[in-house]
Amino acid sequence: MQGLEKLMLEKANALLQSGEVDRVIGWKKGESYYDVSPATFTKDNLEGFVYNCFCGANLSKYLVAESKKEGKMLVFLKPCDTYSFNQLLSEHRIEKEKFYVVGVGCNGHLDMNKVYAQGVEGILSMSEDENNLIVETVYGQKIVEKESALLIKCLTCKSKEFAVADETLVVGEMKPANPNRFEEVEKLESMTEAERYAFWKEQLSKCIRCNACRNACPACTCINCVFDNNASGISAKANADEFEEKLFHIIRAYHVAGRCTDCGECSRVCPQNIPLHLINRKVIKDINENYGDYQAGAEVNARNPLVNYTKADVEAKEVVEGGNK
Amino acid sequence: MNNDMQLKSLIEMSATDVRKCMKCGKCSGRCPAFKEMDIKPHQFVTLLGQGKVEKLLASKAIWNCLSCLACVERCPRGVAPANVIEAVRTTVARMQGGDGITAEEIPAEVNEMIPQQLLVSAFRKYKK
Amino acid sequence: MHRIGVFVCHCGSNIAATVDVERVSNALAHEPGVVHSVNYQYMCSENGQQLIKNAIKEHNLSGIVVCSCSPRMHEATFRKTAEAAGLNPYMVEIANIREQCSWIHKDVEEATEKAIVLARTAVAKLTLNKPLVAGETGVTKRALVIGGGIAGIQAALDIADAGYEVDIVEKNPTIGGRMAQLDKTFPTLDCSACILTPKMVDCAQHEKINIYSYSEVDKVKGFVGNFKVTIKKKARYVDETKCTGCGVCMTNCPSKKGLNSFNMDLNTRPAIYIPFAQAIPNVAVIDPEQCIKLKSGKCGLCSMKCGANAIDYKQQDSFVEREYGAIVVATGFKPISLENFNEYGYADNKDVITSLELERLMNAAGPSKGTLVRPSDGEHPHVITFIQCVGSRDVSGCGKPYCSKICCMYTAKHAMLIREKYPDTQVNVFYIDVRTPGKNYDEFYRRAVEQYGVNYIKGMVGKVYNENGKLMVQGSNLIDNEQVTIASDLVVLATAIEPDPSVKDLATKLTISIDTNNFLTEAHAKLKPVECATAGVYLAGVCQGPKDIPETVAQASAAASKVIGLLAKDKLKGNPCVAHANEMTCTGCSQCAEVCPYGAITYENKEFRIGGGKTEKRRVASVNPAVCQGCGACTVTCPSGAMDLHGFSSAQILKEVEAICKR
Amino acid sequence: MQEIEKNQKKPLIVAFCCNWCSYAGADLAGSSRLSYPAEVKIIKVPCSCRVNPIFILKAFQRGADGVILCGCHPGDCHYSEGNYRTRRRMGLLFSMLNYFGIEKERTRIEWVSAAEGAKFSAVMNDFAKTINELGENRRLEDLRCKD
Amino acid sequence: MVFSYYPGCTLKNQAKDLDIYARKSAQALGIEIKEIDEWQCCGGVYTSSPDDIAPRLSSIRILAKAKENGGKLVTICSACHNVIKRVNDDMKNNADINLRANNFMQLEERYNGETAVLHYLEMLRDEVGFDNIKKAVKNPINKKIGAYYGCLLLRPNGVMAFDNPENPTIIEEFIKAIGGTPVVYPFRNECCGAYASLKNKPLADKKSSAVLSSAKGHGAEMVITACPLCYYNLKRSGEDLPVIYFTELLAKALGVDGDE
Repeated sequence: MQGLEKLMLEKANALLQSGEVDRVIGWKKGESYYDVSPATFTKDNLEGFVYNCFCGANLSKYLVAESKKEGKMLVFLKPCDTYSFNQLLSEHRIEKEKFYVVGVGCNGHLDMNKVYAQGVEGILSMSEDENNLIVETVYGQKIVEKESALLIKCLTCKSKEFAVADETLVVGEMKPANPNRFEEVEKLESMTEAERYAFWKEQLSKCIRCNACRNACPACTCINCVFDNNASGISAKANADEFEEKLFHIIRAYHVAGRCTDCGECSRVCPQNIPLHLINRKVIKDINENYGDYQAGAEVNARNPLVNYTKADVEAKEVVEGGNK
Repeated sequence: MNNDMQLKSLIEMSATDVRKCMKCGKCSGRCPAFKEMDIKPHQFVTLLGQGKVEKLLASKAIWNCLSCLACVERCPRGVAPANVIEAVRTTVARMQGGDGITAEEIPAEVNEMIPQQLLVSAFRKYKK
Repeated sequence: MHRIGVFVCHCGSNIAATVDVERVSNALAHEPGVVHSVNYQYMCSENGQQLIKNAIKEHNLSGIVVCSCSPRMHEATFRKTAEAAGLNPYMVEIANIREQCSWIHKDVEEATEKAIVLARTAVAKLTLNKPLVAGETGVTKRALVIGGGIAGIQAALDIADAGYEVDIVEKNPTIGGRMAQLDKTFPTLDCSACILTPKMVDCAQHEKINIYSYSEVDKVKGFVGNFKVTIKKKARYVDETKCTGCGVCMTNCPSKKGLNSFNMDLNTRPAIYIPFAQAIPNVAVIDPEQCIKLKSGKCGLCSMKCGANAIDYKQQDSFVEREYGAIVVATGFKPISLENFNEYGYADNKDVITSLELERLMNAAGPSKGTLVRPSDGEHPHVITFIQCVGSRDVSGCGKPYCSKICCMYTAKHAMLIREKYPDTQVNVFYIDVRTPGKNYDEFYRRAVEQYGVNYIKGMVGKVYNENGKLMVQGSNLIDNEQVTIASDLVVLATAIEPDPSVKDLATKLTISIDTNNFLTEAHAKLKPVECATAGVYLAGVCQGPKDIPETVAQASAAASKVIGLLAKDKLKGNPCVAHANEMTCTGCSQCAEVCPYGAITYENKEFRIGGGKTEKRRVASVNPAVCQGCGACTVTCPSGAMDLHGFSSAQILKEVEAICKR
Repeated sequence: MQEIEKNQKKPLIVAFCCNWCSYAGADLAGSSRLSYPAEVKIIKVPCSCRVNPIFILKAFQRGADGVILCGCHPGDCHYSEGNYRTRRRMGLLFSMLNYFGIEKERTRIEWVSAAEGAKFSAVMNDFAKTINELGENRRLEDLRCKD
Repeated sequence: MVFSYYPGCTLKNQAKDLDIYARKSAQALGIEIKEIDEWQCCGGVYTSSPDDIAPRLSSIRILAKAKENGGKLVTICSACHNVIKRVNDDMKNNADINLRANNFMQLEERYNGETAVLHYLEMLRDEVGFDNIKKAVKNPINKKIGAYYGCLLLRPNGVMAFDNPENPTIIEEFIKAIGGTPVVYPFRNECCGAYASLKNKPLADKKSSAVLSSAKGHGAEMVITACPLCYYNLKRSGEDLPVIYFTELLAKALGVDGDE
């Protein structure tokens, strides 16, 4: 990873120096190794630039705001992030001319909670090699296998292709994507209605309506979200009760249907660990099975299956019965 | 069984909607045993519609209907006259002494060619 | 502050018998926002409307709810009433307590409760209504008539005579339609050609009428007053402007095996042909399936012999786009296929024919030059048996559930004509019922029996089979309670008719609806028999339902008068219930434009103030209200809720949902 | 009908009908006196494609036991293609609702033309019967927003 | 290809030929027809009365067995085919009959009409293909042959779905495949007199001779049938036109009619 970080830093420096770009968006080091957050850098200030196994955040959404600014920006996108970038292009939320896209290789990023869960305490410092995270603790060195602490979204990685990139920086071979990302959805589908209901009731009752999912979602870029708009008839001033959460997640899933690239940010940022991605992924699976395979963001200006139709489309009943038990 | 109950049972056993009949007579126009029927196929439908149970049960045509279903096949209204005939026949056969055929009648009739199916079916059809 | 008036109609006893109207008006009086609530016997009557007008003025009402029949009946009436009293017509809501309540429920308690809920729902919606003003659009002063049969011809002539331009689109090489194939017409026995061909000639010569023969409607866009129609002119391989109709090509064509569809395939015709002597336009056409030149490249005889140099083997389909203010659909009918009726032996016996085939056999211009002969051997038939209701009134799935209406009369006509011309012929008619309502119709049928001695047998035929060269017709004689078998020489099937199959596609293009039998649906069975639910489209002839020539002509003239009335207007009021985008929340994502079927949504970059004296440019949607038809597809696609629909806003519908679900 | 009356609480059914076909079909059912249960309440929309999933969710939230959408037959839409869009949207929405455990019988789409009064009545009778057999929308009850 | 096979009582007695030649021909065509073990009577006649469950039970047993063994059941005797196919349709589409029959039978697995019931002729047409039969023919039957369908294969068409009930062609296609010339005559779907031959012989004779004279009148040299009852009635009608089971002719054409 260090090798890649070095290449990225060199690229950023070079492009800034040459005036090709005015700004850079990447990740910045915080208090500790795992405390990284998206940040912008300029020519004179590249301090704290980092790319390590905790840089799982999708930078695409930040570009909606950046696109409005003057000048050109260098953006580092992991394969899965590039789909979001394309989708935003399709929806006219960003302009391609404003960005220089460098695709960076990825072998999955880590969830610090999963590291803690392995009994890692009293952390002093960290480093990593290809397969392991090496943690120096007050109790001595601990080795955490990266495979064992991957983010949910990385466990079911959908693609290692760069949907868009002006150039790419990859060190070594990227591990292949997971072809079975619908497994968990299928498991839910095979349950009875009552079991599924119980599952979601339990999961969604954890929701505290913090809006983290909405704020992180690259498809949620409305100026004024319907949930904040009194005229919409569904705005939620406060959490009146449980249903509001269900309503929120159903409507949110519907609003991003056909536009969701399955980037998994919703689940990554959820403080309550609700598997929100399973809702969006169900819609993607239904679309694939009933209206033909479709990956949002794979191509710019591809027609979203929800604004498309064919005369031979199956009836709604068959969609319901085709997937769910 | 009184008349009403018998009528109800006949309607149920017929499993066909006699009110759909438009009295075109196509069933009787097609019937291959027409001349042997004292009550004609279209009349079975009409009589059931009118609730004339006694007249139906007194019919001799039930023993001459060939069950060829030609009347059912071409009815433009989706009515099944043969079902009505069979309902009447079954009802009669189920009554005391109502058998249309008895074992005693058979021996003289059997020749060496007669197929088993004919015997089985005839007894199923004509006897309790 | 809302000041809503509620008006509950008794509709005589139609509503009041099952709905306690008093209770409804009392209950509604207590609804928030309602300041006036009454009931009355007939709200749509002069007095009822006056009552509404007075109440609007007296109580200074901001909107009214009328609880009455379906809005499809009287919404327009009450909107006019409101407007007359100075209220915006879109501040009117109708609670449908007749069709959706009193007529389908028997229990007074239940019906009254439901009526109250429906009225409350209307009030709830009305609280969010906004006054709307309809835009105006111009009217293209030209009409399109689809189908060049007697219906299309009559409609076109009437419209053209009123001074408007008319285009006729006919899919066949000539106009004339089914009527051109008939020999005589009932109930007066006029020669069909004698009364039809002068009208065809009138069409050809009328300066306001333009005929697109051998053409089809390809695409239809636009709306009432402003239709844009693409017409496909099929390649006929003959230059219409040059062909003189001399017929030399026909006599010289070596390919003569193609079936003559004008003669119901009873004989053949050359690959290049003019359908019949009086065809309009009198121009030849090449059947590409039969033409040796088009199929193999060899031949070219017609081109060599054509003095006018009109043959063009390279001709392609071409397209023209024309604008129209109104459209008349007159696509006519065809006899049904008899594949499900093999008990009549049509497939196996040449001498079992349909009535339309008989028309050609009896026609002087037909394949037998008007001499009635058996198709099998050319002999004169001595016993002819007609079978009525072949495929009509059939709910078994083999035929059509409806009565084809014309068969009783034309069978009587055929029977009569045959007895008249060949008195030695025995004519039998198997019938279920003889249906002859109409002026001089029953008299006509009785003449067949009384004057001409036609043998009518009440009963249906079970089987027709060939025995030693005779057609044995076995059927019921219900009057005698007998089964009869009539040895016949010719059997004629009064075959059911159905709408021309082209109507299905056309209905989709015109967005008009068809019923389960593929007949086009009129706007109202009794009161709007020639209009469609889609404004500006009118119906004439059998495409709307079975009818004979007098009825068809009457309906065609009726459709024409509707078209003339429409074209006489300079401006049409549009529908104000159209979509609109909220620029403040629109993100410019373009999803709405992708679902708009009319292309009514465009995007522009606009400057917006974003506070602190700054502005930003944003891409936002805007709707062209003249083009938008108000379907609402965009409103659902819009993720940000920026797109909404006047008259059916999301907030209004949600309010209705809440009102219904309030327990 | 009798069965329905056995239940203490009558089910509540919201039917969204497009103006051009299904609403006219409902009118025809009315003028032909073809009855269907009073718990069916109709909301008129210009086209089935005007029905936002939010409307359906709101209905359930407010206590509806079944929601049915009626539109023109595919190919016959007054706006050419609205019902095709409805078919996709609702296919995905209904599937998602069922994925959350809401009984699939509670949501339905039917195509009813202006000429199909008998079908309209039959569909509503059947849907009401289904919803009645299913009983109250208990699965969503504790999720309801009580006013 | 393996099919469950239901011969029925008559094919074990009076109509042995129908059965034997069917087996030989199937073997020659590379199809395995496996007789259902411990089969019982099909019920003899179908009862159109929905209140009567008992006559349907034996057919259901046959169908349920076939379901266990691949789900495709082949029959030959027209009567058995008619009864079994119609009972199967009841089990598929009549919820009431289905419920009562299943409750009564207590099968290990409920039977809901899953088995596909094929007539031997349908098997030849749809599974083997008449083209393939044509190729397998060794001794073409060079004769004018009338197909006699009778009633039970064709009617009621809504359930039997065997062929166009007023203009069937499957046996004609079969005749062509084995090298014969089909003779289409109007009485090929008229009744032979059926059960009347027990009670009202003159009626049965009249109907049978009408069929045969119609065939003869249209030039047939022989008539083939799939039904033992029709065969019986036609044979004794007194007309001098040969009546043969279709399987016998098939075996002849395939050259497998001799004793091995």
